[in-house]
Amino acid sequence: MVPVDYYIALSAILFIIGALGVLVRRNPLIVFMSIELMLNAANLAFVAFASVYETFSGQIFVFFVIAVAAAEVAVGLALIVEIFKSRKNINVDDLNSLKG
Amino acid sequence: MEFLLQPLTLLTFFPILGVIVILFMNSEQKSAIRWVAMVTSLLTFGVSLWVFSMFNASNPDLQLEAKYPWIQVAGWNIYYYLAVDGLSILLVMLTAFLTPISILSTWTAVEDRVKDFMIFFLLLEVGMTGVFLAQDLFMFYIFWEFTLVPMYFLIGIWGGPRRVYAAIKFFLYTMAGSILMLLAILFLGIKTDTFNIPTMLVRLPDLYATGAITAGVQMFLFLAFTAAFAIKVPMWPLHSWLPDAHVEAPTAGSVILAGVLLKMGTYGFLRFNIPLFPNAAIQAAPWIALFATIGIIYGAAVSFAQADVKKLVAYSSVSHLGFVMLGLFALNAEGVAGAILQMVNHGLSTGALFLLIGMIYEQTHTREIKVYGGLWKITPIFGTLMLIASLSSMGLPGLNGFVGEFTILLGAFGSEAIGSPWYAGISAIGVIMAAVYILYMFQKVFLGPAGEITHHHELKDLNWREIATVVPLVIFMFWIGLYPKPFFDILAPAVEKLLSALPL
Amino acid sequence: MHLSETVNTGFYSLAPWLVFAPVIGLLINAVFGRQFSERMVGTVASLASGAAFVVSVLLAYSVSANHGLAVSVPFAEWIHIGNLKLDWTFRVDSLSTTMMLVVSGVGTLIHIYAIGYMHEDVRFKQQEGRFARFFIFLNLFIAAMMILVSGDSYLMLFVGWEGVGLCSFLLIGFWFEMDTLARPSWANSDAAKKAFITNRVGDFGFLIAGFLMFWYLGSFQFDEVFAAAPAIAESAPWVIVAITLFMLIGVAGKSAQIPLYIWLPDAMAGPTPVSALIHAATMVTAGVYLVTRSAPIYTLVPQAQYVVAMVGAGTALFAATIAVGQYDIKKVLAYSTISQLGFMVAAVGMGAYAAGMFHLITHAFFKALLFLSAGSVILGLERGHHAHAHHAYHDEKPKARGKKKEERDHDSHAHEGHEEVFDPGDMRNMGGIRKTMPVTFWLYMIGTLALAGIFPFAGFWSKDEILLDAKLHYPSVYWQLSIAAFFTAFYMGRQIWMVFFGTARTDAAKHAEESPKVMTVPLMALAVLSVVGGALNLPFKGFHQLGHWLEYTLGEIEALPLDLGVAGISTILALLAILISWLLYGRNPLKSGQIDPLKKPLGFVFTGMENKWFVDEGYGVLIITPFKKISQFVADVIDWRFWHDFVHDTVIAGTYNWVSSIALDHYADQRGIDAFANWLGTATQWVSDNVRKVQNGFVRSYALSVLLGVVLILGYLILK
Amino acid sequence: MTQPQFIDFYTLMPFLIVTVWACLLLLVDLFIPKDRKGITAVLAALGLVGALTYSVTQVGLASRGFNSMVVLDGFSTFANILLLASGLLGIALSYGYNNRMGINRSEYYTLMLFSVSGMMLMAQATDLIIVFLALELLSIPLYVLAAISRKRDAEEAGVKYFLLGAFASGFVVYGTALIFGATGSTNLADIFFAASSGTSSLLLTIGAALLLVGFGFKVAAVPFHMWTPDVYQGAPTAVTAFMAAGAKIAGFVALFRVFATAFPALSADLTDILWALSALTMIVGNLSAISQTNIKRLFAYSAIAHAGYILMAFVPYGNSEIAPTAIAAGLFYLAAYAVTNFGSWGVVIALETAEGKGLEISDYAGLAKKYPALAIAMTIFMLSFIGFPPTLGMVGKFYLFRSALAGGFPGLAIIGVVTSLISAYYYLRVVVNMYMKEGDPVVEREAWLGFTTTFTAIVTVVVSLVPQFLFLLASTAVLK
Repeated sequence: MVPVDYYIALSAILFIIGALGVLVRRNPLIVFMSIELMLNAANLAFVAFASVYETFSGQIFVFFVIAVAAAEVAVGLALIVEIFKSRKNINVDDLNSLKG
Repeated sequence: MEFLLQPLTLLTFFPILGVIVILFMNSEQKSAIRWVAMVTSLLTFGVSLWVFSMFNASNPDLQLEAKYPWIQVAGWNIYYYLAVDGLSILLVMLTAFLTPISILSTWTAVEDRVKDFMIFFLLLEVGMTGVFLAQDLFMFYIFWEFTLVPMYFLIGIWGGPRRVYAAIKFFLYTMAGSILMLLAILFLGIKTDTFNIPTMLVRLPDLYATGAITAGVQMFLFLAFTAAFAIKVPMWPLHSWLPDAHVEAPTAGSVILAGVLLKMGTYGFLRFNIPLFPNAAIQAAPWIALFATIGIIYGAAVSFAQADVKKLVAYSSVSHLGFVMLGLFALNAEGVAGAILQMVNHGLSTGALFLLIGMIYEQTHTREIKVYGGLWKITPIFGTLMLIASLSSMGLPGLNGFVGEFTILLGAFGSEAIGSPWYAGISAIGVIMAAVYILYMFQKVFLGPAGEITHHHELKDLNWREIATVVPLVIFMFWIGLYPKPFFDILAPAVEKLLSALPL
Repeated sequence: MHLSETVNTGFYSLAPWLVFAPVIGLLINAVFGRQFSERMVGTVASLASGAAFVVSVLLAYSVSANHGLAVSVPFAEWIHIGNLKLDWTFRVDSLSTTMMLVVSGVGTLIHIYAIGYMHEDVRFKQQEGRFARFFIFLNLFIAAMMILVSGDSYLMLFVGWEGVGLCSFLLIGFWFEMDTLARPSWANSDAAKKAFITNRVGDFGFLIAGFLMFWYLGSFQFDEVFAAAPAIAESAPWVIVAITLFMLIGVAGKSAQIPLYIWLPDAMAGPTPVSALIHAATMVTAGVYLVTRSAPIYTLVPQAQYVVAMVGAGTALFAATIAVGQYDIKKVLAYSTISQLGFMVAAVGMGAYAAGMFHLITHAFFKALLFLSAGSVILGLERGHHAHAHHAYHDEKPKARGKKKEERDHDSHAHEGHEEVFDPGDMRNMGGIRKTMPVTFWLYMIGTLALAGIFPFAGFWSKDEILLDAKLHYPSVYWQLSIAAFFTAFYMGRQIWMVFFGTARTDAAKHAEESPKVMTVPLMALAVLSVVGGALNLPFKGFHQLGHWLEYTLGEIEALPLDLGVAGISTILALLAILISWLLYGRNPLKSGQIDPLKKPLGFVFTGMENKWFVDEGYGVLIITPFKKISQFVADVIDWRFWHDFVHDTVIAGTYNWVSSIALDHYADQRGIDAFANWLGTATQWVSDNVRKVQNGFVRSYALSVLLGVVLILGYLILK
Repeated sequence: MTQPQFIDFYTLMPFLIVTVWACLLLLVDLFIPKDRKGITAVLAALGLVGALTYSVTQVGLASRGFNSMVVLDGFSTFANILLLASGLLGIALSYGYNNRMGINRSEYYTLMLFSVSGMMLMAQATDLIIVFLALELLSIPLYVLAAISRKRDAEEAGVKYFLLGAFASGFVVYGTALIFGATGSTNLADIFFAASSGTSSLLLTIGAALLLVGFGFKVAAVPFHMWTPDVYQGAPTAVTAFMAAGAKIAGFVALFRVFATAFPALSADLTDILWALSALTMIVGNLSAISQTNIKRLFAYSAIAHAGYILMAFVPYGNSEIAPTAIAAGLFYLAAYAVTNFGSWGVVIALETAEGKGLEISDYAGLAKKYPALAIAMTIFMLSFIGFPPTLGMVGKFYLFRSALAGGFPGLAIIGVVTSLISAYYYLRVVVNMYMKEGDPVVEREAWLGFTTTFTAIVTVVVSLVPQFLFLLASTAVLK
């Protein structure tokens, strides 16, 4: 049995990778995927902890997160498509007409 | 709703009725609006006379109390609490008295946005009266801050060329002081579990005695209140907003600013700093006296060097209010009563000076001293009234200024709290200097050969309305100067009571 | 010394009318002055003043009838607060009634005289409307002076004290738009202002004395102060010394002593009746009255008395030297007044109160006479000048005084032949007037002889009494006063020769006309008083009436017999001085345009005398200019540029803007708001650009900010 | 697993009404002709009114539902009423505005209802799962709403909001996971027991901190605030008004519920962080606002600054003596802020033109002369923001600073008053422009807009004079 600490460490690493991905990537799709990575890191932690406490609630949470992430994807992609339609470009760094 | 029928409620909020009427008037009906405002302020003055008739001067306590629970939740014993005593009645009367006079002075001076002007003016009266009547710190703070708003507009909309700058400076400067006071008020409220001033006065001595509020904290609280009031007064060196505000404000604004708003600061010292923090007040007295003395001399010196007659009078306020502060912190009956009377005096004499300056400004649109000269010959009534106001301002016996300044200096000279006659002695030099700048102003404007301005303007002497504006002030100048006994009779019991509570 | 009793019956109850009679007079004239004829205005004013005189007489009678009992007549409570109990109470005793009689008596005569004088004066200056104003001020003065002399406490005295200062200001500046020669100028108003401010300096001393009195002696009321003083003089003598010396500052201000005398010569800018009434007979003697009134406390501190005496003596001598070098007829009299006031102050300083008061009274008579006569001369010259001008240019109206300077200069050029405006007060423009104005001449002679101290005129008796006292107690004062007396006789002689003898040096003098009866009759009354005034206090056994009278109030007064030595020396000195003046000015009368014959022998000394020893210039350099400079500096540099502009607008508001990185470019048009910001210019711009770069619109930087926040929080939690 | 009881539904009734109504509205909308989409707004408002009425009947009642995953108490009722009112005001502002701007999309109001329901759920949640769900339920419609006008700026705002919102959600989820890991439960009460029974650990603390980040993002606390100005500026103004009030209320309510219920034991650590957040937010918000020239950005920074003031009330959340009044102060201020907020955005909407003009502060020049009533209303809002009498803002700040002092945070109170002073400067600039400059502004007169500004102005003044009932409501709302 792999100790739970390992799972947690992995999830933390994933989470940090996700967060850094948000910071460094310019394609909104990839940024979005990085966010998904962060969520999934959390999911991993949930599942790991759920197994430690031998309870379902952690796993249920995971389902919720997945579902919500799906909803987010729907909205997010729609927005990104809109932007792409109007600007022919999907670089987040070009989204800077609002500033100051 | 019983509280609405209380005399002091009526006095405070009566102008609101006028505001409501004016709100529903067409802004083109300027004359009608003026009349409504005038009548409202006169009726308010009538109410103040009614209040005065019910006031018992021999009673040193708060009277005509209107006290109703207002916000009663845990830790918030806030009352709707208006009351008057000997310390405040004169200032209340002064407010009610100066407002119609100021409104009358705007009759032809304000042509632009008359409706707004009158609304703000009447609101200002509400705020000022409330400041002098509120006996609950929360209420006091509301009125205190509220007065800033209409005055801000009065300066900012109807003021001179740099009015916006002056208005913002006035607002921020004054607010800077009051936010510190706000914290002190809250702290007091937490410690005493009330915002009610009389109750607080009962509870505070125990807190001081038991060390629940240490001497150091008391001093901090004192200083926090001082910050608000000293800026308002304004005490040297916090006076920098004053020349801007005065010079830019329209005449009526200057009159009220000098006549009443500055008094709110000195009144604050009297009503709050001294009784609430007695030990700190005694400890601070020499320092306040020092700043007051510097202010007296400094204000007088700076006044003398002004080229703008309104600025000259504005700086003279720094000097005059220095006297008031000196008297207050003499912490003896002569000084304190003199100081309160001097608040009224300054309102009358400086008010009259601003009114008169405004009247000539209306004709010539300049306030530069050097373009004038010889006006007494051209406009004798104007000159005579100005002379009386000037003499009152420089403290000539027989006029009001002397009575106040004399008692103040006398009190300060032998004050135990101040502890040294030097402050009063040096301040007395301020009396000489007052003669220097006032006479300088009077000479350069009214005496001597006809000035350059007379080549460009056909100067007219005052008309009946303008005379009627100033004469009531002049009457009071003589009254207080010749027979101040009734005024001292009003002040004495309350002042004695105030001082008897001090651990001197 | 008697403690006063409170009485309010009989004639005593009239006491308030001392003040109210003139006040009513002035109110009537103030309200109806425009409708009244000049005669009516003058009559009302004179009656008002006369009423005060009548009351004074009645009060004096009452005092006399009650064997000098000092009486307080309470009138009203004034200021009652704390320990301060100030009442407006009239004090009727021999000293105050003496002053009342002098003030209202001389005052009434001068009122009458002024009806005639001002009638012409306002016409010469083409300001006929100002006639009533003059009498209003004059009545106001009488009222204030009455408050001064009748007050029962130092504070009431002070009220009158400042009140007369105001009247002095108003009357000196009566022709405020011109100078003494009626040219548009600031001169008269400057003189008025100077008088008021100088007096205020004195009042400052008085105030401080009052404060000390209140806190150490516990009262302002005369009797209470005097009763408390001896004990304090024992325990804390410095207090009494301080009180008396601070009071001396007040005295120096009001009675024109060194170093505050400088305003009095300038005060001659006022119409001549004013010079006579206020600046010779009454107001300026208030200081003498004050010291006399305070006799019980001055007597306690000989050091202070000595200082007072020295100040008086020094002033007497110093002013007399200046009088020698003056050309203006009124200026000579002004310096003479200062000098004579010096005599009085020296006298009261030495404790010779009766002598001081005696001289005060006789001086009031003869100096008023001299001033009014001088006024008569000046008007005579004016008349002569105008008659002549009218004669020469009969198609022209009398010269317009109000015209613009160039025109008027042109006028005078046309018929005077030189650029100078004709100065009717300049003695060099006179000469030989005794023929054209004989009445005035004789009146003037009487005044001169009285002033010079020639037997048996009033001045002889009063001055000798002072000299005698001085000789007995303060030899140095005696010598100073004797020399001053010599100078007095000399400059008066000089004046007489220059004005009345010789030949007319100008057309105006040649055509001078005598003054009307309304002016000369009061003068005659004064002349009579100047002759017989000495009878008030003859230095013979059984006489000393004034001394005895004042003893009621002041206690035992030394009654000195006539000392023939002193009298002889002073008479010889006076005669000698007149002789010298004749040798210089009488034997060879001055020619038109000739320089003063003293100029050559005395050289720079005379220059000094001519220029008042440059005292005014000294004050200018030492006090006035520095004050102006300092106040300008404080106002401009410290208050405005440093405190207002730099600290407030630059430092406080600037820091505020700097921190908040205001965007200047967007606000270039909104100067009002950004007056706060404008000064910082490009620096702010730079900072603002940089700070705003943080909010750069990039999602990734925003996320970075969030992440930084997370890292900081977690870091804090982990490391804590 | 038990069957749902009536009490479960009763607990959530206002939320359910709004949710169900929103779903129905989606259907009904299909039958509404394109040119009469205004009816949708009216219907949506009706739904909110119904929920509001129901909510009012719940005042003073308490219950739990769904295995203690949601709760009904004074606190949630207070929040519900506030949120429903906000929704109504949001619709009132949107009604004319959308027509003018050409945002004729019927799903607009449905999205608003969903968002309101998410906010309400947030106020009632006592389980982190529900908190998360509610958070997303309120956020996702807002992402869409921000971009709904399909203008360039709006799209940018939508994407930014979305990306950053999702990013913040990531922290919330991860934080929840850690908390779950530390305590074995996501239920707040269980977490509290676990935490106070000595198993407190760094894991729990970090988890709580990550939750704080998520909530901080929603309420726009510094340094999680940077999306705010851009989104507020880019989004349609009516949406901005709605989200400025609603999201803030929901965020704060959840923040408090979660922290006060679950983490009192951590207050020693978290108080410092909250203190710093509050101080930073006040300072940065106010200072940044000064340099703004666009009124929407100005109010965005002002919204950030006010988040700082409200946060002040949450600093002593762990002190059971002080917390009730402090939180009451926070709730009171939230209410005051919401009212003023809608009023001020209402004025902004009135001046905004279809071309997107009228949004600079200088466009307000001369407003007082031409439209005095509007200028007076705006002045009242500005004074309320500054904290000047006689406005709600003043009473609210009085209350807030008092609780900060009573809680032993004089430094925070001082920062509060000093930044209030700074804020006076930029708020006054608006007033200066309206009253003291010459200009010729053009204002759209719309009935509901006029109603909103008038109503909020009157409430701002009148309630400040008789604030007791609001006080009582706020103080009884506090969790026991």
